[in-house]
Amino acid sequence: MSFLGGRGSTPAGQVNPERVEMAMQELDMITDVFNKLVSSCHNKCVSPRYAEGDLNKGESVCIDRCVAKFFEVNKKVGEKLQSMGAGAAATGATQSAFGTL
Amino acid sequence: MSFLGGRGSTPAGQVNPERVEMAMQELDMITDVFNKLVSSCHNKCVSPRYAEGDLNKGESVCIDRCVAKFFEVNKKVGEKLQSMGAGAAATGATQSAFGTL
Amino acid sequence: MSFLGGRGSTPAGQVNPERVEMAMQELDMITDVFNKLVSSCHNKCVSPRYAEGDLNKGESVCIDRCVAKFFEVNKKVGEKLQSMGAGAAATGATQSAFGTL
Amino acid sequence: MDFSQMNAAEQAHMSRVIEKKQMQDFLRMYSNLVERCFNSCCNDFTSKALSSKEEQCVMNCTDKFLKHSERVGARFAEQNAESMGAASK
Amino acid sequence: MDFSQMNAAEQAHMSRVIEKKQMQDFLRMYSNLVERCFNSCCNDFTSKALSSKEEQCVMNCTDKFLKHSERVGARFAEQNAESMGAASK
Amino acid sequence: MDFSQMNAAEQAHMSRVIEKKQMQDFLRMYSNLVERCFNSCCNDFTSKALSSKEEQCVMNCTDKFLKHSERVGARFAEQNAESMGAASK
Repeated sequence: MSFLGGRGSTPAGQVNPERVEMAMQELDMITDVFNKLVSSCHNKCVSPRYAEGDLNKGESVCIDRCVAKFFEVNKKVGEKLQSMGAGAAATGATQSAFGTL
Repeated sequence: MSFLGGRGSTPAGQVNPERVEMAMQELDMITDVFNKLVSSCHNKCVSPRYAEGDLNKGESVCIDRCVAKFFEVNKKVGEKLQSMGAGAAATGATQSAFGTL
Repeated sequence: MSFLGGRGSTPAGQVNPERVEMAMQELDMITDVFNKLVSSCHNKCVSPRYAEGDLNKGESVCIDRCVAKFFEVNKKVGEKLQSMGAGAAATGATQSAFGTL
Repeated sequence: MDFSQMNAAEQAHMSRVIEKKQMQDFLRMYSNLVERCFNSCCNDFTSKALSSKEEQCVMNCTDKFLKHSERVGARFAEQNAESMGAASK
Repeated sequence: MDFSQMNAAEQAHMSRVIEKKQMQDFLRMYSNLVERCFNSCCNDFTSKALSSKEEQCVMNCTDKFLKHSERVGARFAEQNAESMGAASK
Repeated sequence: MDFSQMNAAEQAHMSRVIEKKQMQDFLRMYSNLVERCFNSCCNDFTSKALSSKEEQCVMNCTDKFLKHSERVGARFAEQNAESMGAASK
Protein backbone atom coordinates (compact mmCIF):
# COMPACT_ATOMS: atom_id res chain seq x y z
CA MET A 1 0.00 0.00 0.00
CA SER A 2 3.05 2.21 0.28
CA PHE A 3 3.42 4.00 -3.01
CA LEU A 4 4.49 7.35 -1.66
CA GLY A 5 8.27 7.31 -1.75
CA GLY A 6 10.67 9.66 0.02
CA ARG A 7 12.93 12.13 -1.78
CA GLY A 8 16.54 12.57 -0.78
CA SER A 9 17.76 13.02 2.77
CA THR A 10 18.14 15.85 5.29
CA PRO A 11 20.99 16.69 7.67
CA ALA A 12 20.47 14.99 11.05
CA GLY A 13 18.81 17.25 13.60
CA GLN A 14 16.62 19.04 11.10
CA VAL A 15 13.08 18.25 10.09
CA ASN A 16 12.40 18.12 6.38
CA PRO A 17 8.81 19.40 6.21
CA GLU A 18 8.18 17.78 2.84
CA ARG A 19 9.17 14.35 4.07
CA VAL A 20 7.11 14.68 7.23
CA GLU A 21 4.12 15.81 5.22
CA MET A 22 4.43 12.81 2.92
CA ALA A 23 4.53 10.49 5.89
CA MET A 24 1.44 12.24 7.24
CA GLN A 25 -0.38 11.79 3.94
CA GLU A 26 0.44 8.11 3.98
CA LEU A 27 -0.71 7.87 7.59
CA ASP A 28 -3.99 9.59 6.77
CA MET A 29 -4.53 7.25 3.87
CA ILE A 30 -3.88 4.12 5.92
CA THR A 31 -6.29 5.34 8.59
CA ASP A 32 -8.91 6.06 5.97
CA VAL A 33 -8.53 2.59 4.43
CA PHE A 34 -8.60 0.94 7.84
CA ASN A 35 -11.80 2.73 8.83
CA LYS A 36 -13.47 1.69 5.59
CA LEU A 37 -12.30 -1.87 6.14
CA VAL A 38 -13.71 -1.95 9.67
CA SER A 39 -17.01 -0.52 8.53
CA SER A 40 -17.36 -2.74 5.43
CA CYS A 41 -16.55 -5.97 7.24
CA HIS A 42 -18.84 -5.01 10.11
CA ASN A 43 -21.69 -4.56 7.65
CA LYS A 44 -20.86 -7.84 5.88
CA CYS A 45 -20.20 -10.05 8.90
CA VAL A 46 -21.73 -8.75 12.13
CA SER A 47 -25.45 -9.07 12.75
CA PRO A 48 -26.93 -5.77 13.96
CA ARG A 49 -29.20 -7.49 16.47
CA TYR A 50 -26.55 -7.45 19.21
CA ALA A 51 -27.96 -10.30 21.28
CA GLU A 52 -24.52 -10.79 22.82
CA GLY A 53 -21.26 -8.87 23.21
CA ASP A 54 -18.89 -11.49 21.82
CA LEU A 55 -18.13 -12.29 18.24
CA ASN A 56 -19.46 -15.76 17.53
CA LYS A 57 -17.52 -18.35 15.53
CA GLY A 58 -19.26 -17.58 12.24
CA GLU A 59 -18.68 -13.86 12.59
CA SER A 60 -15.00 -14.35 13.43
CA VAL A 61 -14.33 -16.55 10.42
CA CYS A 62 -16.26 -14.16 8.19
CA ILE A 63 -14.18 -11.20 9.44
CA ASP A 64 -10.89 -12.95 8.64
CA ARG A 65 -11.98 -13.75 5.12
CA CYS A 66 -13.50 -10.30 4.68
CA VAL A 67 -10.20 -8.59 5.51
CA ALA A 68 -8.30 -10.84 3.10
CA LYS A 69 -10.80 -10.18 0.32
CA PHE A 70 -10.75 -6.44 0.95
CA PHE A 71 -6.97 -6.46 0.52
CA GLU A 72 -7.32 -8.38 -2.73
CA VAL A 73 -9.84 -5.85 -4.00
CA ASN A 74 -7.54 -3.04 -2.90
CA LYS A 75 -4.72 -4.61 -4.92
CA LYS A 76 -6.84 -5.21 -8.03
CA VAL A 77 -8.20 -1.67 -8.01
CA GLY A 78 -4.70 -0.26 -7.52
CA GLU A 79 -3.35 -2.27 -10.46
CA LYS A 80 -6.27 -1.22 -12.64
CA LEU A 81 -5.75 2.45 -11.76
CA GLN A 82 -2.06 2.23 -12.57
CA SER A 83 -2.69 0.48 -15.88
CA MET A 84 -5.13 3.24 -16.82
CA GLY A 85 -2.83 6.04 -15.75
CA ALA A 86 -5.82 7.24 -13.81
CA GLY A 87 -5.96 10.21 -11.53
CA ALA A 88 -7.28 12.26 -14.39
CA ALA A 89 -10.86 11.09 -14.01
CA ALA A 90 -10.56 11.13 -10.27
CA THR A 91 -9.51 14.68 -9.72
CA GLY A 92 -12.29 15.92 -11.93
CA ALA A 93 -13.48 18.70 -9.65
CA THR A 94 -10.10 20.24 -9.16
CA GLN A 95 -9.32 19.91 -12.83
CA SER A 96 -12.54 21.34 -14.13
CA ALA A 97 -12.73 24.17 -11.63
CA PHE A 98 -9.09 25.14 -11.85
CA GLY A 99 -8.24 24.27 -15.40
CA THR A 100 -7.11 27.80 -16.08
CA LEU A 101 -4.41 28.00 -13.47
CA MET B 1 -21.14 28.64 -6.70
CA SER B 2 -18.55 31.28 -5.97
CA PHE B 3 -19.86 33.34 -3.09
CA LEU B 4 -16.59 33.79 -1.25
CA GLY B 5 -15.25 37.14 -2.43
CA GLY B 6 -11.72 38.49 -2.08
CA ARG B 7 -10.81 41.45 0.09
CA GLY B 8 -8.44 44.11 -1.14
CA SER B 9 -5.05 43.41 -2.74
CA THR B 10 -1.51 42.63 -1.62
CA PRO B 11 1.81 43.98 -2.89
CA ALA B 12 3.21 41.77 -5.65
CA GLY B 13 5.69 39.18 -4.40
CA GLN B 14 3.97 38.63 -1.07
CA VAL B 15 1.40 36.01 -0.17
CA ASN B 16 -1.71 37.26 1.61
CA PRO B 17 -2.53 34.33 3.89
CA GLU B 18 -6.15 35.38 4.25
CA ARG B 19 -6.73 35.42 0.53
CA VAL B 20 -5.02 32.08 0.04
CA GLU B 21 -7.05 30.57 2.83
CA MET B 22 -10.28 31.80 1.28
CA ALA B 23 -9.30 30.27 -2.05
CA MET B 24 -8.54 27.03 -0.19
CA GLN B 25 -11.95 27.07 1.49
CA GLU B 26 -13.62 27.54 -1.88
CA LEU B 27 -11.51 24.73 -3.33
CA ASP B 28 -12.46 22.40 -0.49
CA MET B 29 -16.09 23.24 -0.96
CA ILE B 30 -16.03 22.59 -4.70
CA THR B 31 -14.32 19.24 -4.13
CA ASP B 32 -16.89 18.33 -1.50
CA VAL B 33 -19.78 19.21 -3.83
CA PHE B 34 -18.18 17.36 -6.72
CA ASN B 35 -17.71 14.20 -4.65
CA LYS B 36 -21.34 14.31 -3.53
CA LEU B 37 -22.42 14.83 -7.13
CA VAL B 38 -20.38 11.86 -8.33
CA SER B 39 -21.74 9.66 -5.59
CA SER B 40 -25.39 10.76 -5.92
CA CYS B 41 -25.50 10.36 -9.69
CA HIS B 42 -23.72 7.01 -9.48
CA ASN B 43 -26.41 5.81 -7.08
CA LYS B 44 -29.19 7.20 -9.27
CA CYS B 45 -27.92 6.11 -12.69
CA VAL B 46 -25.41 3.27 -12.58
CA SER B 47 -26.57 -0.28 -11.96
CA PRO B 48 -24.44 -1.95 -9.27
CA ARG B 49 -24.41 -5.26 -11.12
CA TYR B 50 -21.33 -4.34 -13.15
CA ALA B 51 -21.92 -6.76 -15.99
CA GLU B 52 -19.70 -4.58 -18.21
CA GLY B 53 -17.09 -1.85 -17.79
CA ASP B 54 -18.61 0.72 -20.12
CA LEU B 55 -21.42 3.12 -19.41
CA ASN B 56 -24.38 2.13 -21.57
CA LYS B 57 -26.51 4.65 -23.45
CA GLY B 58 -29.20 4.82 -20.77
CA GLU B 59 -26.67 5.38 -18.00
CA SER B 60 -24.88 8.10 -19.97
CA VAL B 61 -28.07 10.06 -20.65
CA CYS B 62 -29.15 9.65 -17.05
CA ILE B 63 -25.81 11.01 -15.80
CA ASP B 64 -26.05 14.13 -17.95
CA ARG B 65 -29.55 14.90 -16.67
CA CYS B 66 -28.57 14.02 -13.14
CA VAL B 67 -25.74 16.56 -13.11
CA ALA B 68 -28.01 19.27 -14.52
CA LYS B 69 -30.68 18.53 -11.92
CA PHE B 70 -28.16 18.49 -9.09
CA PHE B 71 -27.00 21.96 -10.11
CA GLU B 72 -30.60 23.17 -10.14
CA VAL B 73 -31.16 21.77 -6.67
CA ASN B 74 -27.89 23.39 -5.54
CA LYS B 75 -29.15 26.74 -6.84
CA LYS B 76 -32.60 26.41 -5.27
CA VAL B 77 -31.19 25.44 -1.90
CA GLY B 78 -28.69 28.32 -2.05
CA GLU B 79 -31.44 30.82 -2.84
CA LYS B 80 -33.61 29.46 -0.06
CA LEU B 81 -30.76 29.69 2.45
CA GLN B 82 -30.02 33.27 1.45
CA SER B 83 -33.68 34.28 1.68
CA MET B 84 -33.84 32.82 5.17
CA GLY B 85 -30.60 34.43 6.28
CA ALA B 86 -29.68 30.95 7.36
CA GLY B 87 -26.41 29.90 8.83
CA ALA B 88 -27.91 30.34 12.25
CA ALA B 89 -29.66 26.98 12.26
CA ALA B 90 -26.76 25.37 10.54
CA THR B 91 -24.00 26.17 12.94
CA GLY B 92 -26.07 24.96 15.83
CA ALA B 93 -23.33 22.97 17.53
CA THR B 94 -20.79 25.74 17.52
CA GLN B 95 -23.40 28.22 18.62
CA SER B 96 -24.85 26.20 21.43
CA ALA B 97 -21.54 24.95 22.75
CA PHE B 98 -19.74 28.27 22.49
CA GLY B 99 -22.51 30.75 23.10
CA THR B 100 -20.60 32.23 26.01
CA LEU B 101 -17.51 33.28 24.15
CA MET C 1 -18.76 15.53 26.89
CA SER C 2 -15.77 17.57 27.95
CA PHE C 3 -13.04 15.13 28.83
CA LEU C 4 -10.14 17.02 27.34
CA GLY C 5 -8.75 19.05 30.21
CA GLY C 6 -6.36 21.99 30.08
CA ARG C 7 -2.78 21.87 31.35
CA GLY C 8 -1.31 24.72 33.38
CA SER C 9 -1.53 28.37 32.39
CA THR C 10 0.30 30.81 30.12
CA PRO C 11 1.38 34.40 30.74
CA ALA C 12 -1.33 36.85 29.67
CA GLY C 13 -0.82 38.20 26.17
CA GLN C 14 0.69 35.00 24.78
CA VAL C 15 -1.05 32.17 23.00
CA ASN C 16 -0.27 28.68 24.24
CA PRO C 17 -0.50 26.66 21.01
CA GLU C 18 -1.06 23.41 22.88
CA ARG C 19 -4.04 24.76 24.77
CA VAL C 20 -5.55 26.30 21.66
CA GLU C 21 -5.09 23.04 19.77
CA MET C 22 -6.84 21.12 22.53
CA ALA C 23 -9.74 23.52 22.44
CA MET C 24 -9.85 23.05 18.65
CA GLN C 25 -9.90 19.27 19.03
CA GLU C 26 -12.78 19.54 21.45
CA LEU C 27 -14.58 21.90 19.10
CA ASP C 28 -14.10 19.52 16.18
CA MET C 29 -15.41 16.66 18.25
CA ILE C 30 -18.52 18.53 19.35
CA THR C 31 -19.26 19.51 15.77
CA ASP C 32 -18.81 15.91 14.65
CA VAL C 33 -21.18 14.64 17.35
CA PHE C 34 -23.71 17.35 16.59
CA ASN C 35 -23.72 16.53 12.88
CA LYS C 36 -24.24 12.86 13.62
CA LEU C 37 -27.03 13.72 16.01
CA VAL C 38 -28.78 15.90 13.42
CA SER C 39 -28.47 13.23 10.78
CA SER C 40 -29.52 10.31 13.01
CA CYS C 41 -32.59 12.07 14.41
CA HIS C 42 -33.56 13.28 10.95
CA ASN C 43 -33.49 9.69 9.72
CA LYS C 44 -35.44 8.47 12.75
CA CYS C 45 -38.07 11.21 12.99
CA VAL C 46 -38.56 13.15 9.76
CA SER C 47 -40.48 11.61 6.88
CA PRO C 48 -38.58 12.02 3.58
CA ARG C 49 -41.76 12.77 1.64
CA TYR C 50 -41.56 16.50 2.35
CA ALA C 51 -45.24 17.28 1.81
CA GLU C 52 -44.81 20.44 3.89
CA GLY C 53 -41.99 22.64 5.19
CA ASP C 54 -42.91 22.63 8.86
CA LEU C 55 -42.17 19.99 11.44
CA ASN C 56 -45.46 18.45 12.52
CA LYS C 57 -46.30 17.70 16.15
CA GLY C 58 -45.27 14.05 15.94
CA GLU C 59 -41.93 14.88 14.36
CA SER C 60 -41.21 17.58 16.95
CA VAL C 61 -41.88 15.29 19.89
CA CYS C 62 -39.86 12.53 18.27
CA ILE C 63 -36.89 14.88 17.78
CA ASP C 64 -36.88 15.93 21.45
CA ARG C 65 -36.86 12.32 22.62
CA CYS C 66 -34.33 11.35 19.98
CA VAL C 67 -31.83 13.95 21.20
CA ALA C 68 -32.29 12.84 24.82
CA LYS C 69 -31.79 9.20 23.86
CA PHE C 70 -28.73 9.97 21.76
CA PHE C 71 -27.14 11.69 24.76
CA GLU C 72 -27.90 8.67 26.92
CA VAL C 73 -26.30 6.36 24.37
CA ASN C 74 -23.32 8.72 24.18
CA LYS C 75 -22.93 8.48 27.94
CA LYS C 76 -23.29 4.69 28.08
CA VAL C 77 -20.77 4.17 25.31
CA GLY C 78 -18.35 6.58 26.98
CA GLU C 79 -18.62 4.74 30.30
CA LYS C 80 -18.15 1.41 28.58
CA LEU C 81 -15.06 2.64 26.74
CA GLN C 82 -13.54 3.98 29.94
CA SER C 83 -14.25 0.76 31.83
CA MET C 84 -12.51 -1.20 29.08
CA GLY C 85 -9.56 1.15 28.90
CA ALA C 86 -10.31 1.20 25.23
CA GLY C 87 -8.50 3.22 22.63
CA ALA C 88 -6.34 0.21 21.93
CA ALA C 89 -8.87 -1.50 19.71
CA ALA C 90 -9.91 1.78 18.21
CA THR C 91 -6.60 3.00 16.94
CA GLY C 92 -5.93 -0.29 15.26
CA ALA C 93 -4.69 1.14 11.98
CA THR C 94 -2.19 3.50 13.51
CA GLN C 95 -1.03 0.82 15.88
CA SER C 96 -0.62 -1.93 13.37
CA ALA C 97 0.94 0.22 10.68
CA PHE C 98 3.27 2.09 12.99
CA GLY C 99 3.99 -0.46 15.65
CA THR C 100 7.68 -0.20 14.99
CA LEU C 101 8.08 3.47 15.73
CA MET D 1 -16.99 24.47 26.59
CA ASP D 2 -15.03 26.40 29.16
CA PHE D 3 -12.71 29.14 28.00
CA SER D 4 -12.34 30.74 31.42
CA GLN D 5 -8.87 29.26 31.89
CA MET D 6 -7.67 31.01 28.74
CA ASN D 7 -6.03 34.41 28.78
CA ALA D 8 -7.25 37.32 26.64
CA ALA D 9 -4.90 36.61 23.73
CA GLU D 10 -5.98 32.99 23.62
CA GLN D 11 -9.65 33.89 23.76
CA ALA D 12 -9.23 36.36 20.90
CA HIS D 13 -7.39 33.72 18.89
CA MET D 14 -10.15 31.17 19.56
CA SER D 15 -12.80 33.68 18.46
CA ARG D 16 -11.14 34.07 15.08
CA VAL D 17 -10.70 30.32 14.73
CA ILE D 18 -14.32 29.66 15.65
CA GLU D 19 -15.54 32.26 13.18
CA LYS D 20 -13.62 30.52 10.41
CA LYS D 21 -14.94 27.16 11.53
CA GLN D 22 -18.52 28.43 11.45
CA MET D 23 -18.04 29.40 7.81
CA GLN D 24 -16.72 25.92 7.03
CA ASP D 25 -19.55 24.29 8.96
CA PHE D 26 -22.05 26.37 7.05
CA LEU D 27 -20.58 25.34 3.70
CA ARG D 28 -20.54 21.70 4.76
CA MET D 29 -24.15 21.92 5.91
CA TYR D 30 -25.09 23.51 2.59
CA SER D 31 -23.62 20.69 0.54
CA ASN D 32 -25.11 18.06 2.85
CA LEU D 33 -28.48 19.69 2.44
CA VAL D 34 -28.21 19.71 -1.34
CA GLU D 35 -27.23 16.05 -1.31
CA ARG D 36 -30.01 15.04 1.06
CA CYS D 37 -32.78 16.94 -0.72
CA PHE D 38 -31.58 15.89 -4.15
CA ASN D 39 -31.53 12.25 -3.09
CA SER D 40 -34.99 12.40 -1.51
CA CYS D 41 -36.73 14.51 -4.12
CA CYS D 42 -35.22 13.65 -7.52
CA ASN D 43 -35.90 10.21 -8.88
CA ASP D 44 -36.98 10.88 -12.42
CA PHE D 45 -34.26 11.39 -14.98
CA THR D 46 -36.37 11.42 -18.14
CA SER D 47 -35.81 15.19 -18.14
CA LYS D 48 -32.98 17.43 -17.03
CA ALA D 49 -35.27 20.17 -15.72
CA LEU D 50 -36.57 20.13 -12.18
CA SER D 51 -40.34 19.47 -12.24
CA SER D 52 -42.55 21.75 -10.15
CA LYS D 53 -43.27 18.81 -7.87
CA GLU D 54 -39.55 18.18 -7.38
CA GLU D 55 -38.92 21.86 -6.79
CA GLN D 56 -41.63 22.00 -4.11
CA CYS D 57 -40.13 18.93 -2.47
CA VAL D 58 -36.66 20.54 -2.42
CA MET D 59 -38.05 23.74 -0.87
CA ASN D 60 -39.90 21.80 1.84
CA CYS D 61 -36.90 19.59 2.43
CA THR D 62 -34.64 22.60 2.95
CA ASP D 63 -37.17 24.32 5.17
CA LYS D 64 -37.77 21.24 7.26
CA PHE D 65 -34.12 20.38 7.60
CA LEU D 66 -33.27 23.85 8.91
CA LYS D 67 -36.13 23.72 11.42
CA HIS D 68 -35.01 20.25 12.44
CA SER D 69 -31.42 21.44 12.85
CA GLU D 70 -32.52 24.39 14.93
CA ARG D 71 -34.63 22.21 17.20
CA VAL D 72 -31.83 19.69 17.65
CA GLY D 73 -29.45 22.58 18.37
CA ALA D 74 -31.74 23.91 21.10
CA ARG D 75 -32.08 20.48 22.76
CA PHE D 76 -28.34 19.89 22.36
CA ALA D 77 -27.57 23.15 24.18
CA GLU D 78 -29.91 22.20 27.02
CA GLN D 79 -28.42 18.74 27.38
CA ASN D 80 -24.91 20.18 27.27
CA ALA D 81 -25.79 22.68 29.99
CA GLU D 82 -27.25 19.85 32.09
CA SER D 83 -24.16 17.67 31.62
CA MET D 84 -21.92 20.51 32.68
CA GLY D 85 -24.09 21.29 35.69
CA ALA D 86 -23.91 17.64 36.69
CA ALA D 87 -20.15 17.51 36.12
CA SER D 88 -19.40 20.57 38.27
CA LYS D 89 -21.40 19.30 41.26
CA MET E 1 -12.61 29.83 -9.74
CA ASP E 2 -11.00 33.15 -10.40
CA PHE E 3 -7.36 33.63 -9.56
CA SER E 4 -6.92 36.79 -11.59
CA GLN E 5 -7.01 38.96 -8.48
CA MET E 6 -4.02 37.10 -7.08
CA ASN E 7 -0.45 38.25 -7.54
CA ALA E 8 2.26 35.98 -8.95
CA ALA E 9 3.49 34.79 -5.55
CA GLU E 10 -0.03 33.88 -4.50
CA GLN E 11 -0.72 32.05 -7.74
CA ALA E 12 2.50 30.06 -7.36
CA HIS E 13 1.57 29.21 -3.80
CA MET E 14 -1.92 28.10 -4.87
CA SER E 15 -0.43 25.91 -7.61
CA ARG E 16 1.63 24.00 -5.06
CA VAL E 17 -1.33 23.72 -2.70
CA ILE E 18 -3.61 22.48 -5.48
CA GLU E 19 -1.05 19.91 -6.58
CA LYS E 20 -0.92 18.54 -3.03
CA LYS E 21 -4.68 18.53 -2.85
CA GLN E 22 -4.96 16.59 -6.10
CA MET E 23 -2.78 13.89 -4.59
CA GLN E 24 -5.01 13.73 -1.54
CA ASP E 25 -8.13 13.70 -3.70
CA PHE E 26 -6.69 10.87 -5.72
CA LEU E 27 -5.96 8.80 -2.61
CA ARG E 28 -9.42 9.49 -1.24
CA MET E 29 -11.00 8.49 -4.55
CA TYR E 30 -8.92 5.30 -4.54
CA SER E 31 -10.14 4.22 -1.12
CA ASN E 32 -13.75 5.17 -1.95
CA LEU E 33 -13.51 3.08 -5.09
CA VAL E 34 -12.17 0.07 -3.19
CA GLU E 35 -14.97 0.41 -0.65
CA ARG E 36 -17.69 0.81 -3.28
CA CYS E 37 -16.55 -2.07 -5.48
CA PHE E 38 -15.90 -4.35 -2.52
CA ASN E 39 -19.37 -3.66 -1.15
CA SER E 40 -21.08 -4.22 -4.50
CA CYS E 41 -19.10 -7.24 -5.66
CA CYS E 42 -18.18 -9.29 -2.59
CA ASN E 43 -21.00 -11.01 -0.77
CA ASP E 44 -19.69 -14.51 -0.32
CA PHE E 45 -17.38 -15.13 2.62
CA THR E 46 -17.17 -18.90 2.45
CA SER E 47 -13.69 -18.39 0.98
CA LYS E 48 -11.03 -15.76 1.47
CA ALA E 49 -9.96 -15.77 -2.17
CA LEU E 50 -11.62 -13.52 -4.72
CA SER E 51 -13.64 -15.69 -7.16
CA SER E 52 -13.19 -15.01 -10.88
CA LYS E 53 -16.75 -13.67 -10.96
CA GLU E 54 -16.00 -11.26 -8.12
CA GLU E 55 -12.77 -10.20 -9.75
CA GLN E 56 -14.54 -9.45 -13.03
CA CYS E 57 -17.13 -7.45 -11.12
CA VAL E 58 -14.41 -5.41 -9.38
CA MET E 59 -12.68 -4.68 -12.70
CA ASN E 60 -15.93 -3.56 -14.33
CA CYS E 61 -16.87 -1.55 -11.26
CA THR E 62 -13.54 0.31 -11.33
CA ASP E 63 -13.76 0.88 -15.04
CA LYS E 64 -17.31 2.11 -14.92
CA PHE E 65 -16.75 4.34 -11.92
CA LEU E 66 -13.84 6.11 -13.62
CA LYS E 67 -15.86 6.63 -16.78
CA HIS E 68 -18.74 7.89 -14.68
CA SER E 69 -16.43 10.26 -12.80
CA GLU E 70 -14.98 11.57 -16.02
CA ARG E 71 -18.42 12.19 -17.52
CA VAL E 72 -19.64 13.94 -14.37
CA GLY E 73 -16.45 16.02 -14.37
CA ALA E 74 -17.06 17.13 -17.97
CA ARG E 75 -20.68 18.12 -17.27
CA PHE E 76 -19.60 19.79 -14.01
CA ALA E 77 -17.07 21.94 -15.87
CA GLU E 78 -19.70 22.96 -18.42
CA GLN E 79 -22.23 23.88 -15.75
CA ASN E 80 -19.60 25.79 -13.80
CA ALA E 81 -18.63 27.73 -16.91
CA GLU E 82 -22.30 28.53 -17.53
CA SER E 83 -22.87 29.69 -13.95
CA MET E 84 -19.85 31.95 -14.15
CA GLY E 85 -20.96 33.36 -17.50
CA ALA E 86 -24.39 34.06 -16.00
CA ALA E 87 -22.87 35.61 -12.87
CA SER E 88 -20.62 38.00 -14.76
CA LYS E 89 -23.43 39.34 -16.95
CA MET F 1 5.36 2.20 7.07
CA ASP F 2 9.05 2.75 6.91
CA PHE F 3 10.59 5.49 9.02
CA SER F 4 14.15 4.22 8.70
CA GLN F 5 15.02 6.91 6.12
CA MET F 6 14.10 9.59 8.65
CA ASN F 7 16.64 11.22 10.92
CA ALA F 8 16.19 11.40 14.70
CA ALA F 9 14.55 14.84 14.67
CA GLU F 10 12.07 13.74 12.05
CA GLN F 11 11.23 10.54 13.92
CA ALA F 12 10.64 12.49 17.13
CA HIS F 13 8.41 14.91 15.25
CA MET F 14 6.45 12.04 13.70
CA SER F 15 5.98 10.45 17.12
CA ARG F 16 4.33 13.59 18.46
CA VAL F 17 2.19 13.92 15.36
CA ILE F 18 1.10 10.28 15.53
CA GLU F 19 0.23 10.62 19.20
CA LYS F 20 -2.02 13.55 18.41
CA LYS F 21 -3.55 11.66 15.52
CA GLN F 22 -4.31 8.67 17.74
CA MET F 23 -6.28 10.96 20.05
CA GLN F 24 -8.25 12.27 17.09
CA ASP F 25 -8.81 8.76 15.76
CA PHE F 26 -10.06 7.68 19.14
CA LEU F 27 -12.55 10.56 19.32
CA ARG F 28 -13.74 9.85 15.81
CA MET F 29 -14.16 6.17 16.61
CA TYR F 30 -16.11 7.11 19.73
CA SER F 31 -18.62 9.23 17.83
CA ASN F 32 -18.93 6.62 15.07
CA LEU F 33 -19.65 4.00 17.69
CA VAL F 34 -22.34 6.14 19.32
CA GLU F 35 -23.94 6.76 15.95
CA ARG F 36 -23.81 3.10 14.92
CA CYS F 37 -25.17 1.71 18.18
CA PHE F 38 -27.83 4.39 18.46
CA ASN F 39 -29.01 3.68 14.93
CA SER F 40 -29.08 -0.09 15.45
CA CYS F 41 -30.56 -0.16 18.95
CA CYS F 42 -32.96 2.78 19.26
CA ASN F 43 -36.12 2.65 17.21
CA ASP F 44 -38.80 3.53 19.71
CA PHE F 45 -39.36 7.21 20.43
CA THR F 46 -42.49 6.95 22.54
CA SER F 47 -40.23 7.65 25.51
CA LYS F 48 -37.09 9.69 25.98
CA ALA F 49 -35.52 7.22 28.40
CA LEU F 50 -33.39 4.32 27.19
CA SER F 51 -35.28 1.05 27.86
CA SER F 52 -33.34 -1.75 29.53
CA LYS F 53 -33.52 -3.68 26.28
CA GLU F 54 -32.07 -0.77 24.34
CA GLU F 55 -29.37 -0.29 26.95
CA GLN F 56 -28.37 -3.95 26.72
CA CYS F 57 -28.24 -3.66 22.95
CA VAL F 58 -25.98 -0.59 23.18
CA MET F 59 -23.61 -2.38 25.59
CA ASN F 60 -23.39 -5.44 23.35
CA CYS F 61 -23.00 -3.27 20.27
CA THR F 62 -20.07 -1.39 21.85
CA ASP F 63 -18.48 -4.57 23.07
CA LYS F 64 -18.83 -6.34 19.77
CA PHE F 65 -17.65 -3.39 17.74
CA LEU F 66 -14.46 -3.11 19.77
CA LYS F 67 -13.77 -6.83 19.43
CA HIS F 68 -14.48 -6.58 15.73
CA SER F 69 -12.13 -3.60 15.41
CA GLU F 70 -9.41 -5.42 17.27
CA ARG F 71 -9.74 -8.50 15.10
CA VAL F 72 -9.70 -6.46 11.90
CA GLY F 73 -6.65 -4.59 13.23
CA ALA F 74 -4.78 -7.85 13.84
CA ARG F 75 -5.57 -9.19 10.34
CA PHE F 76 -4.73 -5.79 8.84
CA ALA F 77 -1.32 -5.81 10.47
CA GLU F 78 -0.63 -9.34 9.15
CA GLN F 79 -1.67 -8.44 5.63
CA ASN F 80 0.38 -5.25 5.77
CA ALA F 81 3.42 -7.19 6.90
CA GLU F 82 2.88 -9.70 4.06
CA SER F 83 2.53 -6.94 1.46
CA MET F 84 5.73 -5.35 2.66
CA GLY F 85 7.56 -8.64 2.64
CA ALA F 86 6.37 -9.23 -0.92
CA ALA F 87 7.31 -5.70 -1.97
CA SER F 88 10.87 -5.92 -0.66
CA LYS F 89 11.61 -9.21 -2.44
